[in-house]
Amino acid sequence: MRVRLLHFASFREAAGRDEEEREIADGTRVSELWSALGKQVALFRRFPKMPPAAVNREYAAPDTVLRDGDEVAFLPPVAGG
Amino acid sequence: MRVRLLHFASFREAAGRDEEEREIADGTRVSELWSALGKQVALFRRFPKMPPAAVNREYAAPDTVLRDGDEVAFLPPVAGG
Amino acid sequence: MAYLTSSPIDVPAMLLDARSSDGALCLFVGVVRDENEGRRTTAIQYEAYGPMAESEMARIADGLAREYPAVKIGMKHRVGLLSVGDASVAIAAVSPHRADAFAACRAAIDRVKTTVPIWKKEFHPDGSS
Amino acid sequence: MAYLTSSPIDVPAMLLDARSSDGALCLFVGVVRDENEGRRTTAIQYEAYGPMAESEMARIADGLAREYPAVKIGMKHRVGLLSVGDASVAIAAVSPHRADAFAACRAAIDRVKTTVPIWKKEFHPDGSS
Repeated sequence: MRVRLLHFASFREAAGRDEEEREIADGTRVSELWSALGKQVALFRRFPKMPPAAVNREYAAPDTVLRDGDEVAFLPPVAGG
Repeated sequence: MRVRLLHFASFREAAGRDEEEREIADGTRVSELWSALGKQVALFRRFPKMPPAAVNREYAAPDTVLRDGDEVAFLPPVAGG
Repeated sequence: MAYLTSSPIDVPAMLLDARSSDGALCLFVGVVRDENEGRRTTAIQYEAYGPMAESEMARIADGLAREYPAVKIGMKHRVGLLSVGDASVAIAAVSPHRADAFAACRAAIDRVKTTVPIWKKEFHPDGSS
Repeated sequence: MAYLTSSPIDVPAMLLDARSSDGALCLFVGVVRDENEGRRTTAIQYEAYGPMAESEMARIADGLAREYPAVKIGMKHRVGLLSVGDASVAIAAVSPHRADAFAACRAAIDRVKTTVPIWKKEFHPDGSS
């Protein structure tokens, strides 16, 4: 199955793109997707723990199981205002 | 000696005027002036204790000794804003 | 500075006072409302002991400047006959950071309402006050 | 309601939202300042995860409406490239009384800064960011 992965701010710069489609195994959890990304992008490995994640535009716990077509984003530290 | 006495809001309505000159004895204290006013104006007698007073446009303690030419006001409960 | 005014308070003008180092502005506006303690209000007459009210507001501003040295405060209080929806008081606090902008603005309005010699007289729909 | 805007925030317009029962308005404006953590700033680029930022701000508004039922809240956050002095965020809270206008306004900006997916990139006088 496939998910759509969005990158923002410093994560976008590290990933070198603002979005990508990714093929993942059935039952993949959010935290597992983060670990897989860390194998590709050095910046992501440097995080001592997984940053906040959003699935379909809502905050999602690390153990959330992903579904086909989900929109997923890992969020760099928020600094609005 | 003489002081100038100003009345505001409900105290003005009770006193029936917004200011008056008063002859007082040397050494009169603010609290004594308040007691003297109570003999003339019924509303003032109903206050269980002296309201805040101002002498020359600053808050003044009840035992403040008045001087000739002072501007004195007893202030009804403040309710700005 | 004149803190009292008998003209409408120009509230948007109070937003323009920020310095380039200010990241936070907190504005409080007190507005005449249509009800108080269960009675309808149509208007409020604000009466001040003018010269003392000016000096009390200056004293409040001086005290806040000492307590919140990073904050710049602007204050205006209107006097006269106001209708429902009119601004009676406006306080703007600008600061590099928001915590003391909020704190100074809140302290300012609390003190203004407690110590500045200004009185309200409310008018009701039946003409009483 | 659209909470995000790429145009300048019309802050005075946010003052006009009071109901006749409101006696208090508390407005917070976040402004781009010329310095952060000791470095000069010339501009800030604000980037949002737009649809999620909209829904997070709606969620914050809903939460505040439950916690402060008397308060009516308006919020705007700007995105794009802002200069020093530009308003990046504005929050207006109107209420019959001032205590909950202040509290809801403060809670709103604290939550916006914590949970809404918006990021800043600062630009410095030497062109770095």
